[in-house]
Amino acid sequence: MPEVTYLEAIRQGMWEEMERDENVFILGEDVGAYGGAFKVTDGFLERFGAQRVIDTPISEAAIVGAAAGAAHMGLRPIAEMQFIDFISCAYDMLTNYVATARYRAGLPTPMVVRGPSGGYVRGGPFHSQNPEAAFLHTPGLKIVCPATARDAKGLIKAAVRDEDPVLYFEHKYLYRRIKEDLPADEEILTPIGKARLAREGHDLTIVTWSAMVFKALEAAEQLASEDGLSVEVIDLRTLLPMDDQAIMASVRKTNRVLIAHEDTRTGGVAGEITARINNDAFEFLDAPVKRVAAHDVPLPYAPALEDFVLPQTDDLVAAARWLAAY
Amino acid sequence: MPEVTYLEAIRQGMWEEMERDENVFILGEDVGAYGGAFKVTDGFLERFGAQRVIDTPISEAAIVGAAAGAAHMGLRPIAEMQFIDFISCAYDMLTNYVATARYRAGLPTPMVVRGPSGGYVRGGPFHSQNPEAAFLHTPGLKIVCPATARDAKGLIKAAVRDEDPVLYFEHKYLYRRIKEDLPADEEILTPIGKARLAREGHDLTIVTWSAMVFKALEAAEQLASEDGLSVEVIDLRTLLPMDDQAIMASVRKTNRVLIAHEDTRTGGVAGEITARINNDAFEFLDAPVKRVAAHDVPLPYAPALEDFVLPQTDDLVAAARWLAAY
Amino acid sequence: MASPNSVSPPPAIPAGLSVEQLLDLYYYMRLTRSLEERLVALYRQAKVVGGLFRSLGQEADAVGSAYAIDQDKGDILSPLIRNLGSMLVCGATPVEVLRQYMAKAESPTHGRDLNIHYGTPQQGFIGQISHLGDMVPVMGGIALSFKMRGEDRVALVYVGDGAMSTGTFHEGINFAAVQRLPLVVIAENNGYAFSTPTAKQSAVKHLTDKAAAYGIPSVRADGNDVLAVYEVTRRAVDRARSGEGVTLIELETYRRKGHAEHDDQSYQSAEEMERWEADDPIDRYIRQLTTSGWSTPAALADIDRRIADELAAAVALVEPEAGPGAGTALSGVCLDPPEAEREWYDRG
Amino acid sequence: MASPNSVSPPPAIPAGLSVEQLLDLYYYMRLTRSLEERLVALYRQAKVVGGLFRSLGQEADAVGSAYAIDQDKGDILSPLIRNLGSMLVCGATPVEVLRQYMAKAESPTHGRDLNIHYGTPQQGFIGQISHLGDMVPVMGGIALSFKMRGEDRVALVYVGDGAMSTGTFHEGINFAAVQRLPLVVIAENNGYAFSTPTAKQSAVKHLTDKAAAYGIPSVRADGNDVLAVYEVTRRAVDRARSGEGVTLIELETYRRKGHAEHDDQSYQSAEEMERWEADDPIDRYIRQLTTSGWSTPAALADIDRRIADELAAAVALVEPEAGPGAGTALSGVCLDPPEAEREWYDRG
Ligand SMILES: Cc1ncc(C[n+]2csc(CCOP(=O)(O)OP(=O)(O)O)c2C)c(N)n1
Ligand SMILES: Cc1ncc(C[n+]2csc(CCOP(=O)(O)OP(=O)(O)O)c2C)c(N)n1
Ligand SMILES: [Mg+2]
Ligand SMILES: [Mg+2]
Repeated sequence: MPEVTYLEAIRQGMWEEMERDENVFILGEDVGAYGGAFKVTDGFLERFGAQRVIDTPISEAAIVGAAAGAAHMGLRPIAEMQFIDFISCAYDMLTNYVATARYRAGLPTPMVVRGPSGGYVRGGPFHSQNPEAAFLHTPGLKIVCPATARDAKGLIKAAVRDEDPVLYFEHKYLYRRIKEDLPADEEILTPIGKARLAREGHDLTIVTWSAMVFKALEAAEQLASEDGLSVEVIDLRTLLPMDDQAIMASVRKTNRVLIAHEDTRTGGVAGEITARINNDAFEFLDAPVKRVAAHDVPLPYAPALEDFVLPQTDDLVAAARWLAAY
Repeated sequence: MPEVTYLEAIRQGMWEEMERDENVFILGEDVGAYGGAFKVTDGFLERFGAQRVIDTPISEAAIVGAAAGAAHMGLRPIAEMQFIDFISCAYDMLTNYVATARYRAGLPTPMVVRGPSGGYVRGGPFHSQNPEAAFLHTPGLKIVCPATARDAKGLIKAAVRDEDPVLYFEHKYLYRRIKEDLPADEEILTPIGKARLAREGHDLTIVTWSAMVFKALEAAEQLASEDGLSVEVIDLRTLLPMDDQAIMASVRKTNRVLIAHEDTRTGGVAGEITARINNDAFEFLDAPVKRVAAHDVPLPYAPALEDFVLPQTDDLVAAARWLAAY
Repeated sequence: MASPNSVSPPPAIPAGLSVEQLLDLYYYMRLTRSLEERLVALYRQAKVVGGLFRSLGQEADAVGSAYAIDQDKGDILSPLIRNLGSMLVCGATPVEVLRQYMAKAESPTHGRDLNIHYGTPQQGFIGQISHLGDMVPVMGGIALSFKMRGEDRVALVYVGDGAMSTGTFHEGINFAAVQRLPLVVIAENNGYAFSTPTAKQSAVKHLTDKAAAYGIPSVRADGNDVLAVYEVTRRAVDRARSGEGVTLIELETYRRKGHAEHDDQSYQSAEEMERWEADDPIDRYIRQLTTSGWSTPAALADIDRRIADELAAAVALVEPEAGPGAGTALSGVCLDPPEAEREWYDRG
Repeated sequence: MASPNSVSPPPAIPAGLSVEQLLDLYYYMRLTRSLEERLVALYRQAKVVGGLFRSLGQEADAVGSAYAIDQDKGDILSPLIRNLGSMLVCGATPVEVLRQYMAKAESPTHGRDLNIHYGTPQQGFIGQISHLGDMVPVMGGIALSFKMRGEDRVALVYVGDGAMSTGTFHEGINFAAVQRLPLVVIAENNGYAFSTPTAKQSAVKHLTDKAAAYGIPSVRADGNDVLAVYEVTRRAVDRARSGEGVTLIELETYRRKGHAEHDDQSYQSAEEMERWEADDPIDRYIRQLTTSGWSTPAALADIDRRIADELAAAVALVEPEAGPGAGTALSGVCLDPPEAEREWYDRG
């Protein structure tokens, strides 16, 4: 089986969908001639032509708005944000227009907005953001955050086929660092709304997603060998709608939960998960639900600062030890 | 003492600050000649002149951006969003430019963005929003949500004097429905970051803010007379920074918490509060932290639908009974 | 040589219109006004849920422009709050509009979004949202779909003098211009954005000055002259259909009522109001129709009666209808899941 | 009559500049280029944190325009990523810039925001953020403060050909125009926005065409001619100072390096690159200075040496410096509280 990077998996997923369905098209800044700032759409212009791979002006609101209009007409746009940080410029369009269209006016809006998110790359406050929390309280949107190459492919394909708008937040730290054997002849589709059990365990659960999954797995490994702790790792994959069942099943088993995310703590997605666990599985908690997240500051680029502000494997280990000892 | 409405209290607060400090000025759509869509700035143009009461084009990002630039220079702008729903058009400017200015570049940005928020007025999906959650995960912003006329006045004055950007979300349902005796000669300043004990109790705590405070008080009254329950109501007043101490003190006392907010449940502010309680006062919980919030849909305007989607006093009573019986 | 007593034949009808079409235009303008007047009465009786927005004095702008698109070809427009007339031309019915304003269960949005915020591509018009400017990129996307599929269709979007100050207007029209999309943009210059006069929105002399920024042609017309409006729009629609891209049209008109029904209009001068009242687009059109001989007062009165009957029937039908049931609020946020979760404390 | 053998005196210096000022302009252009070249070397040695952005070929644009504001009067500008030269003119030092690019503790942002993203009103330039267009309304606000206080000051903001497509550019320039603020807007047309040619950003022929949309005057100049740049900017600054409002200036130039150092520029043709290389703004200015007799090769070589020494000293000073300590990351998000909370699991 060919080794495929996370980035190549996204590329393949979009490519296959564009081959399968002529309604699928791509629009964004520098996605055509240049193949995207990270080369995720490299070769697409040559294969699919300028009608289906559209280089746009620097206009995120127009990119998203035009995608929505096209989606109403039955097309399947994939809109790229050059860095996901720029999705904030389309915040109004996404939350007010796109998310509400079906509900308020019966307008189906099947579209994907994707782009590189996340830190650990010395990108500073404007090239490292994790915008999940910004859209979590918007009914009508779906949010996916793949961690593996397999899911990167499976979720972009599922997102393109979904009948509703999907925000697809890929992690740029993983682009070329993650490699997996992916069968060339299998059609990979990862269902939206289903978490993945990334590691089984019985002492403690880490609920997380995206790049943080790998830190959780590292921490689990270290905790197993150094502390004899059996840590379960849940890779949520989809944040909206959230897979409550998978979370609660693990909580009922381990009775201790750590929620880890890369975004700042206050107002981050972990709060929502904590509330759901309180609601659905409070009786099963032997310890408080705890969070490991970035410190509440804009993300600095100096290595020592970024490393300090963002959660690291050591932080997960320390937090898990505290929780296991509770 | 003169009876003052919630709206008049905001007006007075701004008026006093403009009298006190010539650096304070107002900008927004229709704030001058018309006195604001809700007449909050009625009479300001006549008193303070067109230099300090600026009618702007329909450009929320420019309003907020210009406020920030002026604030860097030592002015104290108060930017009005005609309805707070339109703050989404300035989301990028607020989260990326304004919130980070001091941290990343040492640029002080003392400014206020205020506007009418909230539902219960048949305003539909675009004139009823509660945008607290959208800004809660943005370090660098402060968020205040007054419930009483006294706090409406005290918090707008404190917001104007704060050295950092403050989002001031006033509730349009309260504008003319709330009246209080406010002394004309006392300078009212409500400290940002401090909750208010709206009602003392020992069986159960309702943590809430803004218009929901009154529903919580109604529910508490009903629960006292019908069930003999003693319900404590915490009016948070400020959401960012959050008054953890006040919340935890109440949780330690009552051991049962209901968090109530008008915004949709998923991704709403209650999640954050739940996580904080888990973190700081888990041992004191005799029951899960529970949420009462709007259903996860855009807000419809038809009365029966709006009433169903938004939390009502009855919902609080039912939830509190459940929690008390837990 | 004709005898001095002979009646001269009516002048040729402009813009290639037939007499039936001329009466169509009259019908839609009058229907718009009469329907709004009905709504005012219902509003005063507190039977309207939410604000009421009038287009008094702007009926020619809305109707004439909408009449210029070709619904048989599948053209689509995006109305604003003053474009009730455009929607009626596209086939919106008084019953739908009354149901919307009265928040009835069978209203197009089932009680979800207010007033005339509704529409789908199938109806020929798209439901606007309140956030001004946002419909410009969206209609660009609809026009993009026409271009990508090689369809013979045109999109038309309205934007107010005030809404042209928004970033989304700029991004949307620029995107459409650079992609040469089949889009017509109609700037409705009615003098005000709420209380703000056009001169405080922008330092331009004419809104058409904005076209230069996007490299597109523009044209200005008297927005109270329904035939002129039809004609300029028709040319822009034809131009779009033939692949020549975006046109910006400015229609000069006046908002004779307040921003919404509650607005006291204190900022509009009596002189200004009177001047524009004297230029009422319907009165003017009646004069044009009757003096030219294209129609007669009696024929127009017939239409008025037809409309009165139609509206009376519509109100009678809609008024007693029920509002939507509370539980219906949860359906259809997404196709899957089909229903939002019921909150745990829900009674019933 | 002068004898045919006598040396004719140097032509009058344009724009009222003195010889010292001419050499100033040379100094800043050369300093910009040499500093960037140093940075490239450091980047290749992996001593730079984050990307490296060049302004090769655009030094005249940055330096000439910044030189036209009056810092003594308190004018303030907002640079973009290609305006290192503007910042140097305003008093930014190579030491500061090196510290920023190498993420040192004593850098202006203390390791928080990258590259040349720094500045305060006191320094005469404002720290930009990445989100394109956002600085336009912000600088409008700074200009508004000048106007409100009756100060004699001017604000200047740069915007790229690409960034002009953003909604914030539109909202910001329109706001400033309608308020007649003392703001100069410089559109740097360097042919590309990342890989996207200007023709794909907008259907206009010239970026100056956009001024009409805001009712403001515009002027276009050769961005590689430092004196021409100085002159047009100076006129716009004077105009702003005298209360006449916003001017849009288009500077035609070319981005000779990639968007950032890693960009392979495959989309730029060799022919185009060569043509613009032949028009290098520094070479051209050297020729102008020496053939006109305003300066001599020796005097310019002196300046080059001075710069080389200055840069060597700066690099020697900055290279060994330490980065910021981890704990410093928590301070100064707000004035109160002065520190963000430490997370509960924090080691140490
Ligand atoms: C982005 C945004 N900001 C503010 C508003 C509030 N608002 C609603 S209508 C209006 C005035 C619109 O004026 P114009 O575009 O000229 O349209 P007109 O009402 O004159 O037809 C304003 C400010 C809004 N709907 N959207
Ligand atoms: C709102 C926004 N969208 C996208 C980007 C990513 N981006 C950074 S620079 C750039 C190109 C800028 O081009 P231009 O404005 O012409 O400036 P130049 O680099 O040519 O000086 C892009 C697309 C951004 N910084 N901000
Ligand atoms: Mg208007
Ligand atoms: Mg450029």
